[in-house]
Amino acid sequence: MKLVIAIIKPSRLEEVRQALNSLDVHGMTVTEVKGYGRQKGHSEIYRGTEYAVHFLPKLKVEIAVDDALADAVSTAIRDSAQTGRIGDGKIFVLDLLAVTRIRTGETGASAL
Amino acid sequence: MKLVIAIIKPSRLEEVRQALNSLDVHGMTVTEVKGYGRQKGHSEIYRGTEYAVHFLPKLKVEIAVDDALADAVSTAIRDSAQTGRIGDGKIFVLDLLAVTRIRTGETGASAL
Amino acid sequence: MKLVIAIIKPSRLEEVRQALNSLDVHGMTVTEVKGYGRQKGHSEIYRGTEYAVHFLPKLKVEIAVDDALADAVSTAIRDSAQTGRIGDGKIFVLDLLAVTRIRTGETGASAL
Amino acid sequence: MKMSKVLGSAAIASLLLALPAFAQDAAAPAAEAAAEVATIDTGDTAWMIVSTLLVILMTIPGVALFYGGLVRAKNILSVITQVFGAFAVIALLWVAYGYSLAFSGPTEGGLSAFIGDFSNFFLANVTPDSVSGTIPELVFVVFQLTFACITATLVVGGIAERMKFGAVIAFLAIWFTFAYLPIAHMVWSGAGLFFNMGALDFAGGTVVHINSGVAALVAAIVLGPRLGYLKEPIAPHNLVFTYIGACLLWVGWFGFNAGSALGANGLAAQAFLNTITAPAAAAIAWAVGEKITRGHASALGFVSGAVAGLVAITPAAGFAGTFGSIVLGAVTGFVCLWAVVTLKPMLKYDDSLDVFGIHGVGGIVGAIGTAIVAAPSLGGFGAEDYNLGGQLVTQILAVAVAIVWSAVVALVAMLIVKAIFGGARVSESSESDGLDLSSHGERAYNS
Amino acid sequence: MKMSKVLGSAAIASLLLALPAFAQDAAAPAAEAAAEVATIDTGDTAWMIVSTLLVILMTIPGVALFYGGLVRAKNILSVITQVFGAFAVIALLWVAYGYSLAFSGPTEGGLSAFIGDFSNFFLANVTPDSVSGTIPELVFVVFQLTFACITATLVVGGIAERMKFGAVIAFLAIWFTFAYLPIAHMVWSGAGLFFNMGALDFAGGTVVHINSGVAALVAAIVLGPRLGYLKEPIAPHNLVFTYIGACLLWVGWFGFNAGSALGANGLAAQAFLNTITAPAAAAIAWAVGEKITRGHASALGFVSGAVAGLVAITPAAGFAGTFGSIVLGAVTGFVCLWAVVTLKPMLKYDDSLDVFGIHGVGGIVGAIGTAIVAAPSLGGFGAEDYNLGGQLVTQILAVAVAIVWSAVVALVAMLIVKAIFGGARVSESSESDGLDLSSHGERAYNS
Amino acid sequence: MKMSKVLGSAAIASLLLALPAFAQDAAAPAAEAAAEVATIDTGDTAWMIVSTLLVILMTIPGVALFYGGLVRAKNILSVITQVFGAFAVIALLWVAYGYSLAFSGPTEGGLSAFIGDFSNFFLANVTPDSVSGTIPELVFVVFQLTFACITATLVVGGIAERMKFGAVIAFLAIWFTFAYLPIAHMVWSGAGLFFNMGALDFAGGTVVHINSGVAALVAAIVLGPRLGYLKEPIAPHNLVFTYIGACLLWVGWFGFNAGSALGANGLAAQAFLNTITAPAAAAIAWAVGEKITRGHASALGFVSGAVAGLVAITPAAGFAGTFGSIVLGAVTGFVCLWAVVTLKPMLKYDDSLDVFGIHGVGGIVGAIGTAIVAAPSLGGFGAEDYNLGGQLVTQILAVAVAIVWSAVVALVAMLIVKAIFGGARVSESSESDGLDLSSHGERAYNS
Ligand SMILES: Nc1ncnc2c1ncn2[C@@H]1O[C@H](COP(=O)(O)OP(=O)(O)O)[C@@H](O)[C@H]1O
Ligand SMILES: Nc1ncnc2c1ncn2[C@@H]1O[C@H](COP(=O)(O)OP(=O)(O)O)[C@@H](O)[C@H]1O
Ligand SMILES: Nc1ncnc2c1ncn2[C@@H]1O[C@H](COP(=O)(O)OP(=O)(O)O)[C@@H](O)[C@H]1O
Repeated sequence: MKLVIAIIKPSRLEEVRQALNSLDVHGMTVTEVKGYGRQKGHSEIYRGTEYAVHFLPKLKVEIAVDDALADAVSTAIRDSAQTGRIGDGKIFVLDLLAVTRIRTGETGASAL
Repeated sequence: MKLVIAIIKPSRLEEVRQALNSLDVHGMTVTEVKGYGRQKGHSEIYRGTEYAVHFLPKLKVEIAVDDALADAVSTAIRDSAQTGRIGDGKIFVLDLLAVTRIRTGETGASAL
Repeated sequence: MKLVIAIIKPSRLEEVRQALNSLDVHGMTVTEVKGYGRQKGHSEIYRGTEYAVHFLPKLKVEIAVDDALADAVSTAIRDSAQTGRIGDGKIFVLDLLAVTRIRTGETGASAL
Repeated sequence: MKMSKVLGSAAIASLLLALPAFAQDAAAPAAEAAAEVATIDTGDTAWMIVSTLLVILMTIPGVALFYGGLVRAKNILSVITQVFGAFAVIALLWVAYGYSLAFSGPTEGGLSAFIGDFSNFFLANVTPDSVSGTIPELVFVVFQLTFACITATLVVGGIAERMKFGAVIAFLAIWFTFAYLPIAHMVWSGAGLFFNMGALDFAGGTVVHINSGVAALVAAIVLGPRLGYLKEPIAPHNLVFTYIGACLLWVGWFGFNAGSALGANGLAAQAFLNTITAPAAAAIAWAVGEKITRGHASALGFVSGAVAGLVAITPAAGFAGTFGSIVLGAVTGFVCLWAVVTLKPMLKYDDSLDVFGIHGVGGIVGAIGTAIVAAPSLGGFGAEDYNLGGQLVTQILAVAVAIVWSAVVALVAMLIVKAIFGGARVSESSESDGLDLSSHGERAYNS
Repeated sequence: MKMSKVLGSAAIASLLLALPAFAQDAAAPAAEAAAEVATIDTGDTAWMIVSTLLVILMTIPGVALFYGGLVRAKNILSVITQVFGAFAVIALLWVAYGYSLAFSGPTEGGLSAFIGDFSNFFLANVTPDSVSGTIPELVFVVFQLTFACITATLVVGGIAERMKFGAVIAFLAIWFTFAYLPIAHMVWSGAGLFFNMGALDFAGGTVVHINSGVAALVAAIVLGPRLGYLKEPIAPHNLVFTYIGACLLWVGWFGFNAGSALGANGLAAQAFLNTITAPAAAAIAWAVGEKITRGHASALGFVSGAVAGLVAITPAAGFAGTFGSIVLGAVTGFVCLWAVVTLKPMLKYDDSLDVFGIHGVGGIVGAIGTAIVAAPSLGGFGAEDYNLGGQLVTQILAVAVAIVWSAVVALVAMLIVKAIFGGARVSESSESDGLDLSSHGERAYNS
Repeated sequence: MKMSKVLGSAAIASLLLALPAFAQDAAAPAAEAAAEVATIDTGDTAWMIVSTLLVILMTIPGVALFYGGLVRAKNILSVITQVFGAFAVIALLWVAYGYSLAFSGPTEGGLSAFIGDFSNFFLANVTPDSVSGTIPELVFVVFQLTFACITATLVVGGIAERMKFGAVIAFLAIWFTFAYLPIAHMVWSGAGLFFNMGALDFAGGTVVHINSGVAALVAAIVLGPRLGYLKEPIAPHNLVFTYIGACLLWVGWFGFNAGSALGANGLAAQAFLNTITAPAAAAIAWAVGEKITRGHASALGFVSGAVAGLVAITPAAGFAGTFGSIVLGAVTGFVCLWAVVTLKPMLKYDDSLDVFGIHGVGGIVGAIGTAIVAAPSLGGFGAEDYNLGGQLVTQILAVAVAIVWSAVVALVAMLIVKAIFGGARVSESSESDGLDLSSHGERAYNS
């Protein structure tokens, strides 16, 4: 199995969720993160002191999938998360050795 | 070594922590996440506008362990995090190539 | 490619960011996490009820890098994040199968 | 002029010639003030000074928090800054020419039925020893100042989360000058049109609430809806702030309503009581309505209902009996719930924070309801020869004029502002980044 | 009846026949009011109107924030909505029959020592020109209304985070009718039992604090502890809100205590001063106690101590000298710290927000302490022929009766509510999801 | 003594012999009070009681929130607890010896120009029927108490986020005794140095703002900058709290300024009006300045400007005409913006929350500006024979003395505290963990 990790713009979550649903992927875990990259940050001023803010709000979406689905999922995310503007994010794919569903103890693909 | 990643219900953290302690696993990293899966969300209404909330609060627990311990850890988490109700979460196991303890520079299992 | 995951003290982020910049690594994703380990927590008291707080605020920094850079990155993080005091954190290295830049669809090292 | 000012200041007092019991005491001041040597009553003065600062408390931080909690975290500073900025600007405009245009000028002839003159430009001829009724005229000046300020800030709720900061201030300044001042004059000046029609508006239901509610609606429509409106969730980011704001509105409203008795007396006491009972009934009505239609009585529902009830009782505060105020409140609670939950989605306009649904609709219900609850036959304090039918017509007429006047001015003002600022809205990216960052260079919350 | 009402309203004033110096001025109103042509004093009226709204400020948002900050983020809306809902409901009940049952009725015979009658049902016979002492009777009506409301909302702290919303409101309505009204009548009505026993309760230590503290304790016990109580941490989610609430309580308390002088005079001034010194001393005492026993003086400790001191000085506000108020405050600070930190865990009940520990215990210390600090020999303002021993007995007697009365009514009310609502608690899953979502369909905080 | 007290209490009133129009009414009380049978005016008393609680509202929660929102989340409890603790301690010290040393003592000879005596130790000889002007002396006592308290709490902003809790309280107690009390005596007591020099300070610009601003600066320098100051970002953690605090400061300031008229009259009304116009103008000026220099008008800018304007108008509140107050406010807005944005970085001191930049600098501009705006030729209410040049010299002299006095005392107090507490700062690790946890064992926010 694979663990697909996508860093996306917060405003794209809904699109991504729907794209995955249409692939029959009905599970994911989302984390609020701060991203640093090509996309420039901004600066804030309080009482004259200026702060350069390098990190921008992003969402990290993690989806465990069967090997067979991995590519389809990546593609679906890329299409649904893309705005074409800098800062759209990345998709990382890791190898996933084992999965367990806590409720039932099921393991492997059937646990997804 | 392995990186065990568990998505659990927030209310089970204390149990999981104790279960791991009894395995002599004394380190972990916890992240507040939002989960989407079989478990149904809820809806909120503000001034008549209704919002369907699909994502539910979960905790992500990451534990780096020696290969030998990996299974024991998974089992311990499953037992301690289980409520039997839908939404209990998942356990993912990844392969961990290297570990360093920043303070000392130690690497490998001894860094855990 | 590799995915380098570092758990560091919040106060060291700026140093780590600069150290990585000097390695020409210009991308990373940061998450606020809570850590449990050797470092002792503290206790809080409200109206006489005492709460032992086991988890301490840490930052998780994730950097996807080309294999060639992995060691350099680990070293840079270790040096920049180190305070020598307990609780400095860990560096984990995972194998990264694939990377895609959402904006362009580029894959592999060029997507970093 | 002095004469008309006195009438102006005593406008409400005079209305009370209606009230049998304490008419004398209430009307006395006017006469007295008109006399050569006018003296102040320290008790009345103390209460009116307090009433004035209560209305300020309603505005900053009251209105600011009530609205600020309802927007998303990325826009809260923009909302509370618009409220604060508007307060400061309108306060200075009031001192400069607002008071004069609203309350000065000849008692008849010319435009006197619609607007005053510049005889008190920058408070010329108003000294610390000028007296109005039983209080220093300067107290009347600041009391009325706070009404002008809060009215303008209420409008902010309609255009929240998408308008340029400068454009908001400019729009409010124009609207204040051409809509608020004339309507205030018509209602409260001895020479005013509605005043002489005998329209009843104890504390400003028409001047403040209908007026601001309509302006907010028009501005919201001209501006267009927020990005993602009705597509993605736009949930309130902090209902505790909204709750605090609502409570401060309620507390401050005692200055607003009971203060409109212009003294510390039995009339103020009745207005005070009504300002408890009406919102209490409205809050319960709204909550019950929600419980029935949605299954939950919500925190936001309770406070929204209370505010609606406060709006409705405003014009009736000194005229309604205890029972009448409860009924008026309850009815308003249901009507405003309907306006917000059913009417708005139906018409698809994006009045961000329901200024029209609560202040506009609530104000209309209150203004018309006043004719009913003021009827002595229904326990009200209307005049002995009270004619319910006739009063109803008068009230509806006044309401209609106010609606049209405010709407037209708001429309024109928005067009002017759009021209000046090259569009009244911020850019799409600014809107999605949030106005706090894009318009003010700050974020409200950091670690 | 009128007579008794006047006495009732002048109850406190009368008590002051004790105070040598300003007895005359203070008692005068009563006499005057009894006379045919009663007139109001605008200064006294202004202060009493302000006092009234200050007590409302104490309640919404004061009590709401003080409590709301202490619960978990998932329950804050439920707490502040319970406070808001209770305020609205009790306010209407007060107008409907509360005032009448508390302050009307014959001066003697029948149940007159325990409860009034319905002669002022829905404020019948109370007009804007009715006078009570030196103020409009309607001002007295609303002033007393706020006391009834805040007392009910205080109880919310004991049952927080686990009770059905409807059940909370029903419970409070029943308890208000059968516990608050009789006790208020007994203490403040000219015909009341305690009043005639000569029990001293300047601003309602027994009526408000002992009463609510005991009810909260009983309700909490009947309800049982929150899920995970003493197992998992249940930390306050926002101590800044609690701090704001505490500050508003302190500020509002000036209306509560100094307002109970029923006029703007030297007595009010003494009560005002005591309302600064006692809580200041109590806050320091609590903090010092924490520092000694735990090593840290906490923010929550300071504000909890201040509230305890405010509770304790309430019955003594007009009777204690400056020094006495400081001592009384300091003692209460230590005693309440002990009640919260030691007594509660010992008895294992889950009075969520320590209503009993602070209002109940603080109220008892204050009620009994009043007998001591009022002694002229100790710088107090008790009567010339003041008999400390006798007064102590009277105070303890009154306290005991109030405790039993409130406890019994609370117990019965809870049982009734349980029967009606099929259990007073929400389901376990609703409780762990949080009441905001399960009872009100909202969350307080969104992004 | 009584005589001097009356003069003391009537100090401000007396100053008004300057004001033609209402001199009589204003000064009358003094005379009257001096007479055998002094009586109080209930209207004046009502307003002064309210003014007193308004100044308390400014402090808790006003100052606490204004400051608390500006620090990092890990230090907010420490800041608001320092404010709360200081309030409680100074309140008790005021009652113990503060009032006596500031307002009692012989009218001349000895140290009478600099400090009073102990004749009112623990308010000896001050009874509920003592009268001061037209109000109970106890009201004057508590009104002045609140000035002492807020002045001390303002200093907290300069040393925020790094000082030991006990050290903060000890420092403020010492500074209050040796700097606040003498300067208050010099300015307001009939025997005071500045008072007899004819220095104009209507509501305490010198006593409160210059005094606290200078003390904060000195303390901040002695303490040294916060860890990471100018290296890492130290952003305000909750600007909404800061906004609420600023609004409560503004609202409370009406008690501060208009209350300093010591009665409900035309003078109070003028002071009230000026307390609206000056901060409004200053807020706009600061925002415009930001817009020009940085491209954004910020929320923090608006409220900082308003506070600066409030500071500046404080000494001039009863002397400036409407127009003068607007100009004074606008000028102050620009000057304080410069002080905070340019001066501070230049000098590199870490006055955490700009107490000096806003209260110190604003206070100086106001004190000197008072000489100008009070000129009748410029619409001010100075005496007929007003001599602008002479007054300017007097004001500057008074300011200079105050600055030096406050600075010296603050310096010595810090050194004493350092000695006693083994350093005034917390440990580095405590500072980076945050003072909430390390000094108070709590965190403000939990889930
Ligand atoms: N090397 C990296 N490792 C981990 N996360 C990265 C890396 N590079 C970029 N990211 C994440 O992707 C986000 C977008 O990347 P950025 O370079 O800003 O734009 P783009 O993806 O369009 O090139 C960043 O905010 C960061 O969260
Ligand atoms: N395919 C997946 N990838 C990543 N996380 C998942 C996946 N499926 C479920 N999860 C996580 O596990 C949580 C519980 O899953 P859910 O299907 O709701 O219940 P259960 O685990 O009992 O089947 C989800 O809220 C989500 O956080
Ligand atoms: N086995 C582990 N798995 C995952 N995270 C760990 C593990 N051990 C430690 N950590 C993380 O590293 C942080 C620091 O570890 P700790 O043992 O406290 O100090 P040190 O790294 O100096 O030994 C912890 O707070 C936790 O976030």
